[in-house]
Amino acid sequence: MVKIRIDRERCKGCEFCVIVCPKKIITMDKQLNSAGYYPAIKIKDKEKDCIACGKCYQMCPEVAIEIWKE
Amino acid sequence: MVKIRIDRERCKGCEFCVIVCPKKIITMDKQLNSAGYYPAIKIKDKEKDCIACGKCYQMCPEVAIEIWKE
Amino acid sequence: MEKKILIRGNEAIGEGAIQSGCRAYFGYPITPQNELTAYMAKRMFEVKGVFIQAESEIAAINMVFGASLTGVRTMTSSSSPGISLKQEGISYMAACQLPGVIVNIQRGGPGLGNIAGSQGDYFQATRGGGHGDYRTIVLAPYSAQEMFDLTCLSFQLADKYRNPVMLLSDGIVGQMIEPMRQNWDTNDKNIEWKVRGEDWILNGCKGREPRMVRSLLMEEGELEKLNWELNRKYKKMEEQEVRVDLWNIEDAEIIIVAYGIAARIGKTVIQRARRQGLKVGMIRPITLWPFPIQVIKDIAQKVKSFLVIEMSLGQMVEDVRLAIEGKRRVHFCGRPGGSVLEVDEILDKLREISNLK
Amino acid sequence: MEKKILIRGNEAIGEGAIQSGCRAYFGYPITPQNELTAYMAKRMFEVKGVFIQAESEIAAINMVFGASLTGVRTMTSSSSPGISLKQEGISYMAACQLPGVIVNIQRGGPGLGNIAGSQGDYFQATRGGGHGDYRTIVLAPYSAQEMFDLTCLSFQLADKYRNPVMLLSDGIVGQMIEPMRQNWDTNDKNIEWKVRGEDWILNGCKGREPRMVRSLLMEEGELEKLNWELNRKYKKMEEQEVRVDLWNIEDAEIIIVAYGIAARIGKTVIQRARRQGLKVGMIRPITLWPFPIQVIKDIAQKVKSFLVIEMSLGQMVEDVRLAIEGKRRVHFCGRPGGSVLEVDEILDKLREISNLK
Amino acid sequence: MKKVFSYPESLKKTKFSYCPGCGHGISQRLVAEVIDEFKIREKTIGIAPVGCAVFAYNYWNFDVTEAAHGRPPAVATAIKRVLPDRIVFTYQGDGDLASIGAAEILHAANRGENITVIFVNNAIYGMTGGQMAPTTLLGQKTWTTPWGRKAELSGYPMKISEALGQLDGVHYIERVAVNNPENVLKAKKAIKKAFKNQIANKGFSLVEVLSMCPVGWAVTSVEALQWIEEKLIPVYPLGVIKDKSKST
Amino acid sequence: MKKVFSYPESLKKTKFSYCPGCGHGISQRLVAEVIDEFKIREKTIGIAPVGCAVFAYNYWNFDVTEAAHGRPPAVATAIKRVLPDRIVFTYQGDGDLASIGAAEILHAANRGENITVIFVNNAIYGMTGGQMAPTTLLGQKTWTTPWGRKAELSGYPMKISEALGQLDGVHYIERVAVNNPENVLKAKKAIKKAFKNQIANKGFSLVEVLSMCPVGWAVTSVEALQWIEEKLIPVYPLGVIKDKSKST
Amino acid sequence: MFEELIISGYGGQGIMFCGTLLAHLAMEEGLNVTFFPSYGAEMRGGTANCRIVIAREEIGSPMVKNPSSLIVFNKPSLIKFSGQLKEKGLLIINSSLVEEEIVKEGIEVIRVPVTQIAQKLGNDKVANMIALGVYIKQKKIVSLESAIKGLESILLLKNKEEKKNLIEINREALKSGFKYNK
Amino acid sequence: MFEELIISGYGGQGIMFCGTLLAHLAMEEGLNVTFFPSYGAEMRGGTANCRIVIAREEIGSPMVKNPSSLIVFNKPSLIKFSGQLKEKGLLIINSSLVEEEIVKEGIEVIRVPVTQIAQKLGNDKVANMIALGVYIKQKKIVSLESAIKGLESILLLKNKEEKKNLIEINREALKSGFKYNK
Ligand SMILES: Cc1ncc(C[n+]2csc(CCOP(=O)(O)OP(=O)(O)O)c2C)c(N)n1
Ligand SMILES: Cc1ncc(C[n+]2csc(CCOP(=O)(O)OP(=O)(O)O)c2C)c(N)n1
Ligand code: SF4
Ligand code: SF4
Ligand code: SF4
Ligand code: SF4
Repeated sequence: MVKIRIDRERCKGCEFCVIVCPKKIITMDKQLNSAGYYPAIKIKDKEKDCIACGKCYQMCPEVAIEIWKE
Repeated sequence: MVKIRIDRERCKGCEFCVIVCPKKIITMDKQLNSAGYYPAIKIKDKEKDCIACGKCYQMCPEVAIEIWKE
Repeated sequence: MEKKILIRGNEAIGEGAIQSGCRAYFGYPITPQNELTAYMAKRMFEVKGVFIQAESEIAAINMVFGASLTGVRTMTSSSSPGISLKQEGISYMAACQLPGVIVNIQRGGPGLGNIAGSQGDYFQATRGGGHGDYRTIVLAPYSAQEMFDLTCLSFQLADKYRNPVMLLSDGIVGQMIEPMRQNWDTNDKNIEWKVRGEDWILNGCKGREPRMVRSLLMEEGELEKLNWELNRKYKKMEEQEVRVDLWNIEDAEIIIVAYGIAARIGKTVIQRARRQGLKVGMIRPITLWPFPIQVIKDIAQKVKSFLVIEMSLGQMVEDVRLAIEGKRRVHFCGRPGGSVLEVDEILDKLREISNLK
Repeated sequence: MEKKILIRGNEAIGEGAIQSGCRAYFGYPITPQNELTAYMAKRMFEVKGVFIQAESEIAAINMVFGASLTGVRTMTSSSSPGISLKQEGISYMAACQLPGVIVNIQRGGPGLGNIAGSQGDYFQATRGGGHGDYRTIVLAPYSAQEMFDLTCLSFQLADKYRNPVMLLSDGIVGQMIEPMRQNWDTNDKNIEWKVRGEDWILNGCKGREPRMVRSLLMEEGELEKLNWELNRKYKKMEEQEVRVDLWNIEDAEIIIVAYGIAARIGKTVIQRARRQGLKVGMIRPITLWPFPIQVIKDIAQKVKSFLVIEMSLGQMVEDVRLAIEGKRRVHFCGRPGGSVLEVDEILDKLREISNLK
Repeated sequence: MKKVFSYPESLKKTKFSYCPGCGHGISQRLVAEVIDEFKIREKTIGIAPVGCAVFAYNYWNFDVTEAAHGRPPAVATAIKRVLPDRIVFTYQGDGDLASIGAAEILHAANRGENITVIFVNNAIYGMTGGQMAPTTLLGQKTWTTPWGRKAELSGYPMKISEALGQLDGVHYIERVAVNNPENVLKAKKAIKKAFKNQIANKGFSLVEVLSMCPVGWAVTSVEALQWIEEKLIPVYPLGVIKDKSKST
Repeated sequence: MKKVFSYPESLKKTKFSYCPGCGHGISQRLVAEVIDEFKIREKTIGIAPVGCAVFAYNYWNFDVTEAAHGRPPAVATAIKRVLPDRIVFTYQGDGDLASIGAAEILHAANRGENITVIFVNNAIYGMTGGQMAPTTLLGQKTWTTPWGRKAELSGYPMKISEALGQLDGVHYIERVAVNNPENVLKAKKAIKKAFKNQIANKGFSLVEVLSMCPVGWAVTSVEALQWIEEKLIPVYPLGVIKDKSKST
Repeated sequence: MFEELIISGYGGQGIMFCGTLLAHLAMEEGLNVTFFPSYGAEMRGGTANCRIVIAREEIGSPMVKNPSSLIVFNKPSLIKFSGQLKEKGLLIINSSLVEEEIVKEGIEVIRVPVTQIAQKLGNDKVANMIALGVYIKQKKIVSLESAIKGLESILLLKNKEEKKNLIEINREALKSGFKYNK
Repeated sequence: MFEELIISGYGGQGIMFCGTLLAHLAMEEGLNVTFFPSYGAEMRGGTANCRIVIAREEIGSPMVKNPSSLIVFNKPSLIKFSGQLKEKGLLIINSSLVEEEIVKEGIEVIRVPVTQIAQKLGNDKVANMIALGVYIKQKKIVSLESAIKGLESILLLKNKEEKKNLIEINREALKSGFKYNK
């Protein structure tokens, strides 16, 4: 099992994680965070597809993503 | 016929002209010039051997040599 | 009604340069003067002048040196750290008697500091941050209008004296947008400009003896001679080029001395102080060098005391003290590091001063 | 008898640095300070210190910045044009509160000038040729002995205040050879030196929190805070570090004020003047900044007038005027461009002054 | 559960101040990871440039200083010479390294200083708002090339890494990019090598990182990734430019 | 009789102030001859460096200025841009060009400025009395390398021409020497080409001249000629380093 | 008349355009005006704000410390500036992004959901014009007609070949701000 | 005692060594001394000269303008400096290179063919030591023995593994100068 965490307040909404995720687990929120950005969020129920490839982590300029694995 | 002129007062006695002259026409004087150098001079009676190759001219850092040709 | 346009201080400098016939600009990006460099990139292209983003401030000032040699009006601009790097070049220009305009949009220092407006480079500008006994004329605009006008004046004085001229402003006046009179022909083709100094410029020795422009003067007494010649020139500037703005002087008991942005803050202070019954006036040096020594001396006869306000720890105040020679008290109120002088703080100080015997 | 050695001024500085534990020197050749750079090349190798002939004066001052960060005593040296290039770096060091010694063996300016001794960089040294409100302590040696002694003092003061210190000398004192006391152990291994400032240096964060050394202070008020902190430090220097040499003051009616080489010439002048019955004494500022304001003020009470002599067009004379505040006449006699002040000329001036009412 | 991708120890928790999509965050994380992996955090001294990355001292969790614009190589040289057993690196933008600091990098390289240089080439001056850098592409519009960079007026995209490669003092130079996960991993490998060289006293190593500046290029973050692929890499081909370990 | 080798018009009659056996006199004569031959004396502007050649304005019989140490390329750039129909060249020593002025030469080259650069490499700082230059050989004793240049401490003899050759703005670079009559003639040819390129608007051309400094090397004048042959040329091989006219 | 205004919000919310337009309008009315922009420490993102002084008399300092009016587009701006507002000052709040209720006493507060209104108009970038409309109506510095004329001329100047609909939507935004009934 | 001396000649004639040696001797005698070198505008060649002040009292300026003694090794030096010599001053001329007869009145002139004497000793580089010998004898600043001791110690210091014969020939030169009968 894999778990990913996106830090909503660190995220600046660049969408890199969204486009590099091979499993399309991530999308952009419609609500601003407190810094004024629309942050990335996990798509509900999609997290289970995550293969922990780490691509989102590698591309995130804000180091806003962390990944756990069983 | 070839004529060469060495400007005694420009010369600083580096001896370049002496060593590059294929005809050994030039030598160094034993008298200082007014700047305190022993200047190059033509060896008496040797000037007639000059072939105007210009090597002394090319090597003279003081542009102290000029050459005439018939 | 005159046509007015809304313009940023930095851009007003740029247009002033273009209208003065400046046709060679060399700069290197640095905040808070970037709009000026960008403006010149655009405008120089339009007027077919030379624009180069130099590899550094040092290259830029030496390009100004080169361009000036050819007789074209030329300028560079930067902000504090970049101006420090230009000091050697400015000293060379002064030595070679080359005209040219150097713009310093001061920011907070020392070091990298910050990008807010500041007045910490007064000493550097007026005392020659470079080596040797030289002087540059230093002009201090305090509005968009003056950014334009004094730029034009800078070019005139640079040419008149064959000397570098520094336009010393700061991040606030540079960034601020204000209305300005547009009293020039907006058709670039009509801007007149010509090469100056036909008797000293280097442009190839056709029809004349070859010339040299240099500052290495190793023969005995040669360099001394140049220095005395420069000295005479500087004396002439001191006699002829002092410019100052007086405000509410007539009945004043306390005189604020301030330049640039501090003078604007000073005006607000005076407006309020007068409402509170304090008779305050202002001397605003427009030329920081030559400094309006005589004006200050004369006014000192008639007033009680002086308050110098600067956005620094106190630099111009020395010149005021030198002018007044102990005859009146000279107070000081300053804030360093790009923090803005507070109107209230100065008002307090004024009240305190006016209560002094 | 003490052991004396014959030493060139420039080399005395070098040995002073070595004896002070300086273990990192960065320089770039320029006349008339080359013997110092060469001396350091040799001595640093012997004492296993760091010597780098930097690619430029700019690189050199930034290497000093880097070395200072590690806690080692460090120095750079140059002459006027090269010192102009270091101004940005000096401002950075002042902002980051980094100790370090900068030697300026002044030559004739402005521009490339000549390689004779001169005093044209006084303003640059004392007013901060770099940007922002900073100060460097400036020491002015006038003999080989002082080249050594004041170098040692420079390192002490730099450390004490975490501030750059400038040793301001000139081509004559730098090139001159004189006897000097050799009162140190000549076995290099015995020279003690240690890393300073364990609480601020960067040497890896082992066993402590990571540190940062920086001068970009963009948060509101942050830079202002630094500036006030620096200001307090500078005030302390003004209170504690003034050094001055008085000579023949007791019965003097005219006081010569001079530093460095001009003070030596002044001594010859005074020797001769006294033979002619003129009561002349001398104030020789050893610290040019902080300037001996109070000493001058006090002596001004007792004497008729002052004569400032400088190998420049008059720079220190402003500080003397600032100190005296119009209470006594301050005369000036100077020669710019690396030409040496004439004893006779000064004597004439003294006679003229003493005849004034 | 075990963290497989986690925030490196050598990064403080402070948020970056970079624009959305900026490549600096990725490069600085890679440096932090490499330092973690070599366990050299406590003996590393980083030198931040003047440029967007100037705030690096707020992010890296080890000793960091900030050098005057263009001078990090001089500062690094001095630190490394005085403390040869510490790990010293500079992190510089293209304006800092290739423009104002060209002399300093050239000479640190030529002296073969045993330091590591991370050279972030984003083909623009980010911090000052988007002026031409020496590495700006032909035709690229910037604040100081309003009609696009023209070679006749502003010269050519500068291949400083290739130029440095000619100097005998240089041990290793490689050009990488951070525009996709694969390239990021290669970038990390190169950075790792550049630090390893220093640890092994091999001398001067430099990694040029092609990096996104969406704001300076006036494109969206995602477009910036493509921009690197389609515009930047063709002019600045990726790969090893010099490696003394491999020659011979 | 006809003068076959005579004092060029572009040289004033002033005596050089160089040391006996110094190569500067030869190079400056070659420049003068080339300018005579192209008949461009009246439209040429020369830029002297800070270095032994600073006094060039006393020797050349055309407009000459002297730039601050290392900055001739910046000065030349501005002059040429303002007066594109004049002939503008710099004459620089190795300290001036390769050390303090490294950034300026790199950028003038990268911009492809249409100027000519005569780069006199004598592997030493002559004017200041004989300190190490970037081009000083390993083992060479100078005032600042009293035990000979060591690579670990002072880096390597700098191949700046090769480095410049990597830049797209550069049209032509050749290395020549003036240590024997044959080489002098080749040097002249290269200098001629470098000026011809400018006349033809080809862009940046540089000729590196290996040149004697007997005093700085502490050898006799005649030994200096051999020193070039035996020591300098092996490290700095003669020949064309880049020529855009020939590539393609 | 002596008006001192601060406009503040996120970078990208059109703060600066809003301010320069106002300065332009004031100038066209023959008033003295200064505009001073300020960006946060960060390059982009973070807060941006500008200070505008409008007066009949000569303007001294452009550095507004205690504004007579304040327009805030986000929460951090409200927190930062509301305390500095003069007594009886005017505070315009973008209520789409700022929920806070508590603001100091003795000032006039107008809450307008400018972002929402702008989104309805089809582009949330024009929220700035809506706020400006509200402000202009309150302060009566310039008539709606002059404001629209000024807006158009500035947009034309800035974007020579700008699509008409940009002008259109900005104009509409300005109008709806002007007409907004609190 | 207050002696001000200028030594002048071509670069390469050992002017500076001559001067520093004298300074050293004076120091060893417990006197105050300054030595100031000056090279011409040119790097090498041209003239070189140095100024030495020797005194019991503290020395102010090291910049001798009107020397009490002058040693000239070539003609340009004679032309340049002889006019500055003090009344009753001492002038030592290298008569091997300087033919001039006319020098100003009221001074003591000693002509010594130092270059010739040196050549006879086998090395014209020691002409400087011969002149120094003449000078020392005249001025009695130091005894010949001390001078020789000083010379040896300095040469040893400078050239650690210097061949003996260099010291030898310099010593002989100094001696023959000292013993020279005008
Ligand atoms: C001496 C000096 N000149 C100029 C500046 C202004 N400045 C700050 S950052 C910068 C350039 C930044 O560009 P780059 O190095 O490419 O880094 P980026 O911001 O793109 O990461 C400049 C010119 C300065 N601070 N100091
Ligand atoms: C800013 C500055 N730094 C240093 C100097 C001193 N200086 C004069 S010439 C020179 C170097 C000369 O060497 P090079 O360029 O190789 O020319 P060469 O004399 O050998 O022909 C230096 C360092 C100076 N005049 N200005
Ligand atoms: S890559 Fe990072 S910053 Fe970008 S959208 Fe994803 S989580 Fe946010
Ligand atoms: S080459 Fe010239 S300077 Fe040298 S010895 Fe011959 S004439 Fe004299
Ligand atoms: S301007 Fe460019 S380099 Fe700077 S933080 Fe923004 S995206 Fe990054
Ligand atoms: S020092 Fe060298 S380069 Fe300079 S003039 Fe003498 S020989 Fe020529």
